[in-house]
Amino acid sequence: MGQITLQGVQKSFGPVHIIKGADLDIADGSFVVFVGPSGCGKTTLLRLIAGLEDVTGGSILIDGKNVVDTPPAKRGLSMVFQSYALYPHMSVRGNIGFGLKMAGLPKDEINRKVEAAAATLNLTPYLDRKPRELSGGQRQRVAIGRAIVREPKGFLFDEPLSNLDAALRVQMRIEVTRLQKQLGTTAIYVTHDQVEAMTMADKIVVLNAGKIEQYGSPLELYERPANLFVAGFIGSPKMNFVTGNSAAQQGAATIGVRPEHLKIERDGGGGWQGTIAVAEHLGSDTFLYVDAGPLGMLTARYIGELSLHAGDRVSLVPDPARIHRFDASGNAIRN
Amino acid sequence: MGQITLQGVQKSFGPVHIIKGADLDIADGSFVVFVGPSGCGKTTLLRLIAGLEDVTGGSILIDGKNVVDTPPAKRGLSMVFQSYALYPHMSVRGNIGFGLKMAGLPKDEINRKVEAAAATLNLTPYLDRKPRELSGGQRQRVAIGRAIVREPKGFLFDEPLSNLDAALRVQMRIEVTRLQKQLGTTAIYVTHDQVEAMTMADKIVVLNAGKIEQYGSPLELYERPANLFVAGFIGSPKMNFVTGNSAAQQGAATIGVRPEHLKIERDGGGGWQGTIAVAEHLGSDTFLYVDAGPLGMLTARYIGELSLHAGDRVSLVPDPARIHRFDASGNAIRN
Amino acid sequence: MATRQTQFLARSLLTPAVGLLFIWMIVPLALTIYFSTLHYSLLDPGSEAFVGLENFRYFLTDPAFLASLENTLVLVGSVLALTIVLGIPLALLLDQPVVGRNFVRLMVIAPFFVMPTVSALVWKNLLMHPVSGLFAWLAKLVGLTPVDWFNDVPLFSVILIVAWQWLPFATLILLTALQSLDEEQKEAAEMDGASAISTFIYITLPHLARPITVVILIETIFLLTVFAEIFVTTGGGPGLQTTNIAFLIYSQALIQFDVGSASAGGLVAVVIANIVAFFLVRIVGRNLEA
Amino acid sequence: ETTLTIATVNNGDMIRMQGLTSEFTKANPDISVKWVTLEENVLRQRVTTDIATKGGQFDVLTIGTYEVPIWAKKGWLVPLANLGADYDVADLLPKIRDAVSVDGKLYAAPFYGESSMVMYRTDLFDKAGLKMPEKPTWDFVIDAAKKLTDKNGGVYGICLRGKAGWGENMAFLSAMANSYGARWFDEKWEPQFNTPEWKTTLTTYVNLMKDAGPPGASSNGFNENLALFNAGKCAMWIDATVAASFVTNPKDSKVADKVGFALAPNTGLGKNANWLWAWSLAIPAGSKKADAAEKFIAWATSKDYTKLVASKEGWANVPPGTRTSLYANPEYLKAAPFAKMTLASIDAADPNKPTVKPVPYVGVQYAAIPEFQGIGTQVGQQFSAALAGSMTVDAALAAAQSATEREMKRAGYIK
Amino acid sequence: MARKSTTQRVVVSTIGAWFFGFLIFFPILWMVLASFKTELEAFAIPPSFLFFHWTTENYATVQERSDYLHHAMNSIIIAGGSTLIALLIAVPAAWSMAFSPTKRTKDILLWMLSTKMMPPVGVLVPIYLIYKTFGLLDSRIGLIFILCLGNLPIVIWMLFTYFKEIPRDILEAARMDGATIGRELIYVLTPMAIPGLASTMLLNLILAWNEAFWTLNLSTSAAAPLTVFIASYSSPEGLFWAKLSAASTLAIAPILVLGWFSQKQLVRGLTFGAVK
Ligand SMILES: Nc1ncnc2c1ncn2[C@@H]1O[C@H](COP(=O)(O)OP(=O)(O)OP(=O)(O)O)[C@@H](O)[C@H]1O
Ligand SMILES: Nc1ncnc2c1ncn2[C@@H]1O[C@H](COP(=O)(O)OP(=O)(O)OP(=O)(O)O)[C@@H](O)[C@H]1O
Ligand SMILES: [Mg+2]
Ligand SMILES: [Mg+2]
Repeated sequence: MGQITLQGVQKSFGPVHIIKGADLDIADGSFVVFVGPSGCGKTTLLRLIAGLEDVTGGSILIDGKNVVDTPPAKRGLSMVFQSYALYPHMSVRGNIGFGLKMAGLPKDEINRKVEAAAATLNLTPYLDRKPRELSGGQRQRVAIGRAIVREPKGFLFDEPLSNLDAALRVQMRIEVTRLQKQLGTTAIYVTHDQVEAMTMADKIVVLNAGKIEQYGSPLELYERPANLFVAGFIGSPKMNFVTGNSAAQQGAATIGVRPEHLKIERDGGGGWQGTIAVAEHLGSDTFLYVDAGPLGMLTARYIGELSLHAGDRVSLVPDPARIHRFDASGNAIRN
Repeated sequence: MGQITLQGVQKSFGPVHIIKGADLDIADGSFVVFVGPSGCGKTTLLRLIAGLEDVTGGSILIDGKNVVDTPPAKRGLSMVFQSYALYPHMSVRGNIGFGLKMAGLPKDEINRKVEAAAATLNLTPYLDRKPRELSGGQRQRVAIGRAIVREPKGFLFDEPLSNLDAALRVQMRIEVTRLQKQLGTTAIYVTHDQVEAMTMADKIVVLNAGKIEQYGSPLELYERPANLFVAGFIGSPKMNFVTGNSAAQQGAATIGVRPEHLKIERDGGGGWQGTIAVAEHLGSDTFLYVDAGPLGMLTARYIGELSLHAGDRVSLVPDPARIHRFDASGNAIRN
Repeated sequence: MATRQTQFLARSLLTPAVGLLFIWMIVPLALTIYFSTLHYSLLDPGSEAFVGLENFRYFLTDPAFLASLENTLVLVGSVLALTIVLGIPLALLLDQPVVGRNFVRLMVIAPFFVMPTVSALVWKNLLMHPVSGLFAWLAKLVGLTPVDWFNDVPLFSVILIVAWQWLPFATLILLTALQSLDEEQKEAAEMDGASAISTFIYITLPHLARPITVVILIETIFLLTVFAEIFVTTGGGPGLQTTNIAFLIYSQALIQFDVGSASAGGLVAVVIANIVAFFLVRIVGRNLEA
Repeated sequence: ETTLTIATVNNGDMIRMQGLTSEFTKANPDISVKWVTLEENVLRQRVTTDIATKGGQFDVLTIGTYEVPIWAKKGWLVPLANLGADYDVADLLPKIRDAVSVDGKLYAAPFYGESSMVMYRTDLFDKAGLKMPEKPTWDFVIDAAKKLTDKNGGVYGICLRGKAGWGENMAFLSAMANSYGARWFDEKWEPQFNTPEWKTTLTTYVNLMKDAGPPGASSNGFNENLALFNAGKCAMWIDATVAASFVTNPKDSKVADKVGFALAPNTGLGKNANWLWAWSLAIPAGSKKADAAEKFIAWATSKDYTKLVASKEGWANVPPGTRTSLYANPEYLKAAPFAKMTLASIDAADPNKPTVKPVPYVGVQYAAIPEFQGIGTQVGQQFSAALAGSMTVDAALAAAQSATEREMKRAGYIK
Repeated sequence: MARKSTTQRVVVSTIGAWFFGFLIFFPILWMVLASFKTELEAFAIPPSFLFFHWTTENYATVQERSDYLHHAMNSIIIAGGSTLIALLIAVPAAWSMAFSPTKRTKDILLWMLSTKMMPPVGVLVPIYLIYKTFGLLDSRIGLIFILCLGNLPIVIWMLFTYFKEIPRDILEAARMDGATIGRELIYVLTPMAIPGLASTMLLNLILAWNEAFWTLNLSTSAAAPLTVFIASYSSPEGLFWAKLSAASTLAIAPILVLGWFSQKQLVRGLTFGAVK
């Protein structure tokens, strides 16, 4: 149960093509994360899989069965909406338990399950409140609770942790993964958080403007991005791209080096010279935004505190083993 | 213009005390970030400052004038709502331009400003859409646009970037800061993102259950957390806390070491011994969750790829200069 | 956006309503069309004869027809304007925190509870009568000559009564619609520096656009057939000043029990109502979409 | 058991009858009675629809003198031949009996009858030193009305119907026109509003009301005038004779003991402005309960019923205007000061010869043809406009004439 | 979530609301007062407001003359029944048009309304004949049927507007939770649309309650509702204002009670906090 396949799925809103032919094979029980820029079609794709929208073309298979004509309620998926979409007239308890009630579970079992879910989500004190009396993060957790309390074939999560604080987010991240593994449920998860994407995913789908740019494991994407877009999108801060001479030397139209693979040396060394434009001190890390003249702005990341400041001159030395090469059309050049 | 002071501000919803006496002094033109766990009262505090809720007690001063009886429209602040609160019947253009229209600006000037803001926010193609035709992130950007297009005394941002992808988020972060500095506008900014908090803030307010735990610059909070709560809340992954013997040796009830200040050595060295329970490989970083027996779970962070896996035994050596000490009541012990 | 399944389901859920209304429309309509071509007096059954369009010619060439058409439009237009213009502020007022709100609301809705004939009688005799009405007494109390309502301003008087009856309808629909206005939108507008009036114009009013449309269309349908109020107060007079289409059909056809011309008149009224509705929809109809 | 459904108008006398039904059912235990009491216009519409479509909803109908001849000719009514030995048809007032008979057969039993007369305030007349003659002329009435008018004091010389409607202002105006020698139609059914008689009538009426009438007259009907008169606002009121019992009832009237009565005015041409009307009970053809229905009708319009009412409610409240014997009853004459004048008024109206000049129709204040209701309403509207001053008398008459011609042509009376 | 309103504001709006409420209500109050006066007093000038001889004589007369309870019961059954059936048909139809609109939705809506454009007088005879044929004259079912159909377009229209304001996401969430359409309507849509449903129900109940053409023409006595009751009190010969007032007061009493209760369903901000 829970194998999801997309075959040439397309979606347009009137004249606007939002999803331009998506092919994807999600193994039963795996955890797939969708990432991509805002507005690229992640939510739309999720809604297509859920059955809340009709595909304009292509087919969606769940466990080998084409479900494009199956209503959402019959697809056996549960979903966390990006907009929460809580039932305003029901208490937190009612919201979380609604799906179970619909499935016809006995009252006390519903209660038991709801309370267990609420405990996991730190929602126990709010069980009898209405959504309008909750904070943003609490609402979001109710939306999560509603999805996880059932035991569906698949979870669809649309940015479920975006309104939670770091500590809770880590905790929820672990809870969701644990639950997913334990139930063996297939999960599709949309997030903007790089850490979430990298840590939770078995596989990541990188979407861009309605097209799937790459589908692979997190490390694959980090280490072997298929093209400029993926290279730039995965990793934060963003990979530095350099064209021109330095790239040509490597036999590429563009080369990319991640900020963490730039060694920072006080001025005078080899590598790329530049002036620090901004230095961000996070405590654990220091980000330097270096104006490297003709090369443009370069970002470098240093682990720990580095007492360099705007205006200082530095030289950045790329780790030769970590240089990514791209051809003129933006595709990666593999040796 | 734009100096905001809170004096003993309190707020209850019926019998529930949400804000329990907040004192705060926000200098004109500074950028203050509110952080705290979900449901701690950040939004409520923002709404109190905005004038959308009445204080239960205390006073709020803007430029020295008590404004508790001033209606929101007269306080000269602009706000990004956590729930966006876009005008559903207006186009993106209308939404962003509404404040300017209210201020009586001429049409072409409004258009100019709106288009400039939309360009900044990558919203230009959507200017004539209605909110319901936008993706989550696009809606959020419209909400930001609405706030920044005016030139208010102060900005109030409630998790304005939570639905944006990393790249856009970095870009927006820079834009917002640039704008704020350029206009010299005071800004209060709620976020759950540690990077945002650390990089954008002049000062950070750490809220917990309606109380201000600490108010200081980002590095101050990172390096000299006032208590266990702040120590645990600031920094990701979370600081490791160790009690018992190791703490007593340092003359403290609890000691804390951040994951990035634990040196990872193959088994056999000094420090704390343990078995890796989970190893998260982000590419740029590796997080190790180490089961250190009586010390509990410890988190360590390694910069770059480290080929250690679950089950491997490691030893973690804390950087002695980076150990935080806390007394029994949780307050930091300063030497 | 809907999917095919929901669309299919939606169609099937719509079917009973559409089907019933279709039958409800088509059967009487067919009969009416049939009768409209007959000479058919209820007082002379058995004498039915096909007369073609004679009934229509007769109805349309009535000198009272144009006057009553005008009166109908004036009546509908004025009552619509009055109920909307007064209904909106009233709905807003009732939406405020008011001590004893339930009671006030009930008072405002109450006129709708009273049967049209009764309210017309009450207004005509207890309130507006120039000799023994309360208004006349009040006018004399402050030294004014009492208005001779049904003599000097007969149509206006009828409009006043009808508007009073329909004001609750508009108010209640608008009040209910106000309930679904998101508080945060108003807050956002306030943060944007909008005054109460601007908030009303730019946030509340657009939100009310659709309910206002509904009020206009539904009221129009009822107002086109206002009859009892006229019959009770003025009997369509003086002259033709308060004769509207509905009264004309009634007086020419039902008092006379001429089914043929009643049917023709009815069909003419349907055409007029459709024309009115067509223009209304041109004006306000886009609020119905999306 | 037979259940009779009786449709009736909601006038006081009918309601009283409804209250006394138990007496009837006591005497006829196999019959029960259901009442449908409706306001006049609704009743007419309701009953007509039912009888014309043979709906069969009613067993006894209350109809007026207007409907009886029309419906009887259509064969919609059962002739009342078995009212019983002691019913005494001959005792019915001849004018009334004529009005509910067709070709000598009784098609409805009159329940109460009325004409019109002048009711006036004796106190005001005395004060002004005027004396109302028994048979006043219009000249006297007009003159008196002007003299008695005191607009500041809230007293108006005369109150007359003005509200548009064939049973409202047209009832009065037709009767008044008759006394001025006018008629609705000539022998060839040509409408007569272009004649000088009508012009005089309407001019007189409008001028009189302008000088001596209350404000708002154009929307005053019977009830409004009754209220005004009872409140002491009118010095004279010309209207239905049944009003007499109301204006002399101290419970309803402030002026109960100051009312005098006179015949409706005339102009010396031989006709008074008296109309004639009777609410009567009839049985629709096809009723399966005709026998029981006739029994009921016989009971309700009998002399015994009159006695029954008298014994329960007093003589003043018995249904007036149907039986000669009532007007010979000294008890009644004592209790009802208006009795004599009522009888005289009824006698003065002749539905078969209502006008000075000959006419092709029967009916005093109406023409008993089906088209009259519609025509009457339209003409009534024109005349109320003349009264309201929104139209000249000439224009109103011209409009009335053309409207009537139009209708009569359509109905095939004239080419 | 809103700010607490200042006392001053409450006072101002309270005074305003009561003033206008009273103004609008006055004719009815005047009517109710008249029902406790004698016929003569009802017409007296100067009018008496409170200090007149209060009497319940009119009510006694009314009760004696007609079977109020019988008519009231018929009204409740007919108005209530037709409104409920109309709602049952209209809720799915309005749902369908609000949440699954097509290009023709607007046309269908207008067409529905156009079925109400036929003036009843024009179709009285055909309907009467049909009713006679099917034995529906003077039956409650017959009246329920005709009032239900008459009000159906209105009910659908009103519900349509209210449904339109409900965020579609929430219904979709119910669908994802495995709710069938029926349950989605019952558990999610209906509770959220309570204010709209309440006012729709109230308004249509009143329309049915006061509908005086069909009820008068198609009923005789067994099924006769309060409109028939009222029709026996307006404009007889003689003074009748006080009695008519009493009868009308009785006729609106049940619906007034209903109005009071449906009031409470008009609560604010039901969808607040549900979506962002
Ligand atoms: N109307 C209300 N009635 C009762 N409690 C409320 C109400 N509104 C908010 N609360 C409670 O107040 C607390 C603070 O809410 P607030 O929205 O300020 O939190 P927050 O810090 O913004 O959280 P988040 O990060 O999740 O948005 C929460 O626990 C919430 O449940
Ligand atoms: N009803 C609609 N009509 C037209 N365009 C739409 C509609 N709904 C969404 N879109 C457009 O489709 C695109 C994809 O939207 P979608 O919500 O799938 O984005 P997303 O990837 O989820 O973005 P985000 O991360 O911002 O939530 C967006 O550009 C959006 O503007
Ligand atoms: Mg999205
Ligand atoms: Mg919040």
